[in-house]
Amino acid sequence: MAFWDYANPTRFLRLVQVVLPWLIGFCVLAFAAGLYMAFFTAPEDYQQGNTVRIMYIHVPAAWLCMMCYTVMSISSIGTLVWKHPLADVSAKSAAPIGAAFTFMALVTGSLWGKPMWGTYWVWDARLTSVLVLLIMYLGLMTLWRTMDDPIKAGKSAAILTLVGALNLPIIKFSVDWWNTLHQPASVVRMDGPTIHADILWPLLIMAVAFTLLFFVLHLMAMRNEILRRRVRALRMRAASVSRPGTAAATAQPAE
Amino acid sequence: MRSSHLKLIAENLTIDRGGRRVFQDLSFSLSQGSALVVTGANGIGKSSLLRTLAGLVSLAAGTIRLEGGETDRLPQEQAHYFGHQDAVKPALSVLENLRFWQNFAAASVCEGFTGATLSPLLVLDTLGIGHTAHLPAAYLSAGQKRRLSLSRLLVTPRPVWLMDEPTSALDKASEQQLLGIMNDHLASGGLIVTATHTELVLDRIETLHLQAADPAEQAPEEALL
Amino acid sequence: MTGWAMALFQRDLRLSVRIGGSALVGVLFFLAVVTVIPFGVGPDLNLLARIGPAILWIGALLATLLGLDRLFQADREDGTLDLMLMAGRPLELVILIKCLAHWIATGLPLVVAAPLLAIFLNLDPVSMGAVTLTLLVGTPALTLIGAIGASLTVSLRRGGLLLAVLVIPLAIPVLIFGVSSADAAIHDPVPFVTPFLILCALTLIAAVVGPVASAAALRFSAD
Amino acid sequence: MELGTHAGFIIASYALCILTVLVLVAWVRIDKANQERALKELAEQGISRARREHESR
Repeated sequence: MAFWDYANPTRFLRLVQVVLPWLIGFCVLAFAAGLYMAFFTAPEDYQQGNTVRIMYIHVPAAWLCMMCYTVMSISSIGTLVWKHPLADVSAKSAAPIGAAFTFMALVTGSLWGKPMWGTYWVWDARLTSVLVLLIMYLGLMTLWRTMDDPIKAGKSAAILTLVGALNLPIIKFSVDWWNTLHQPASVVRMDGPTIHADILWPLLIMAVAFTLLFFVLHLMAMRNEILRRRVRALRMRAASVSRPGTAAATAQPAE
Repeated sequence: MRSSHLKLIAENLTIDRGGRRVFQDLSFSLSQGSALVVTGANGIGKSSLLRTLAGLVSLAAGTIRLEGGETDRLPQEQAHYFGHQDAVKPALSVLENLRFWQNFAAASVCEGFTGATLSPLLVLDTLGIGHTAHLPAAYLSAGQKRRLSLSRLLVTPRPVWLMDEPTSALDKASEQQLLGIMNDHLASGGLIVTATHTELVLDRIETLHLQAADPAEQAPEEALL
Repeated sequence: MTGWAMALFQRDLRLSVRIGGSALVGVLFFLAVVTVIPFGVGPDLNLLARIGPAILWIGALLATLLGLDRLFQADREDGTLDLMLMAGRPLELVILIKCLAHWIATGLPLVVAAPLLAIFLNLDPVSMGAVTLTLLVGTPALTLIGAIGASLTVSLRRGGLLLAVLVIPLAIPVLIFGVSSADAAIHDPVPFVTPFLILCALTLIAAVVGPVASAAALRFSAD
Repeated sequence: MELGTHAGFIIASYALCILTVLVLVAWVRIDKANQERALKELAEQGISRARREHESR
């Protein structure tokens, strides 16, 4: 039952107030450690040289754009099955953050690719899938924006999110298939066959840092969304002329 | 008095629309052969109530059930909704429009309700638009479209009629005819819930007056989130 | 087919034939897209033959998306959709039938027109047949996936563009396997059957996911 | 430290990431300020949820 208690918006806001400073602290620490290791302790790749350092932001960003979609999918189930308003708030505020991380993954991927492939963009299976994911994020955000009623918009977006979640593996599979058909053999794969511990540790710490960053931003965005809905409800109350009715049935038997 | 098998029961209905509470804890029960006339000021939620009974607006709380109705069907699937929109396709002929609804909407017959399936042509004749049967519905006037929409209620028997401002766009004579049809429906054991501004002369009327609540009691926590 | 389903199917088919000749507009749009491509890539017949299946598929995708926004909107505007929700028929089936009628009215003409347009693109008879066959199997999936977008945007006045944006990512797998199997029939060493069967599977998946998701969306839209 | 021949790409990726994060943070903060201002304005008009909350808790 504890979960449901925190799912109450007011209590949730209080919880955010308590948790947020800690999260921010850990996040900063993780970034400090991760960045230090990424630049000073991690070795150069024998093949890619220093460009391998882009991996320490590219891979966590790519991991987060998947995790963010997972969070949105779970929230969407919450919206549709339990009809809880906080689930909807969570899904809505995760979308822009997810889009931003997806954008990061794409940009770093293409900046990493330029020295490797000699071009900023290749229609590599993974980059292509991430691009499709970005379009889906942006589409979802647009859907939310175009509907005035947040409850209705939330339900529509939840359905689309879940259809997208079903479709993402299919898209990934098709893009992989398509890629093997058309792929030139010379493309350098981004991940080496085995990852050395000196590379793995900074990567893991950066992944943790990014994950913490996501939760910090997500909680803050959720808080904003709750406030926004309060403002909306209060404005509506300010504008409403008619008050909600409590109806009394007065039966007047005719005949 | 007829033995009352059918009973439409609404308990503690609460509706939120667009983040605003329309009404809360509304309860009533309506027995067979009677009409419930919903009155109240504009915007108070009469249409919302009818759309809720029609299953088109989701309930924030409460239940609606049709006692004595078919158990494997939802209450709204045993009801006709006669709202502001006529659901008439101008590209189809009048008869095609009506035949579609007769075939598409599931009839609902239950004990004590003796509404019959009437033939489309007969119904159109009764409502005075029989001569238009083979014309595209685009040629109908607003009143004729309204009557075509009304005929939908007669070709598929369903015990509950939900009628939102049924007399709008109808002239005096048609209004009388409409009242006759509504009384026939009640006599055959049906139920009617109607929202209206004008006085309707029906056989057994109960009224439900929707009234604004004390502002202090309105809009609970959940609605504000 | 039971009576109600047949009634719905006939009604939808009649409506799309009688209103504006949506089939004709779709085919014209398809023709226009295919005509425009050579102006973009140049009249090199070899190049056109190579990318021909892709052009036809993209043309069909765009033409399908074009007509989808009215799939439920017309019914919502005149109150028909409300009554359909109350009709006591399974909404998923209702949507499936509406999609079928819509596909026959707008998708099938595209399939029929495809061999003709393939001539412009210098496709040989084998690839012509292959493209037409893949379109026949694949375009229903586009309609069914599009139904999700159509029901999500049903309450929006100008939902057409948004619908396309929402639907295109979901339609990518269909496009990939449609074009792949058409290509496979022509030159690639991959057997035709493999991607073609996957395309069939995608259509079947769409026939389940599409109606279920859009039924959920339509139920909420009545609110 | 030495970043080698591709220093520009590495710096550009990190810079763009930092920029994106900064934009996100700015968005969150500005949004919060906006909503809180709106709530305050409403409270000044005498429309707030504070009263009821005290009653219910």
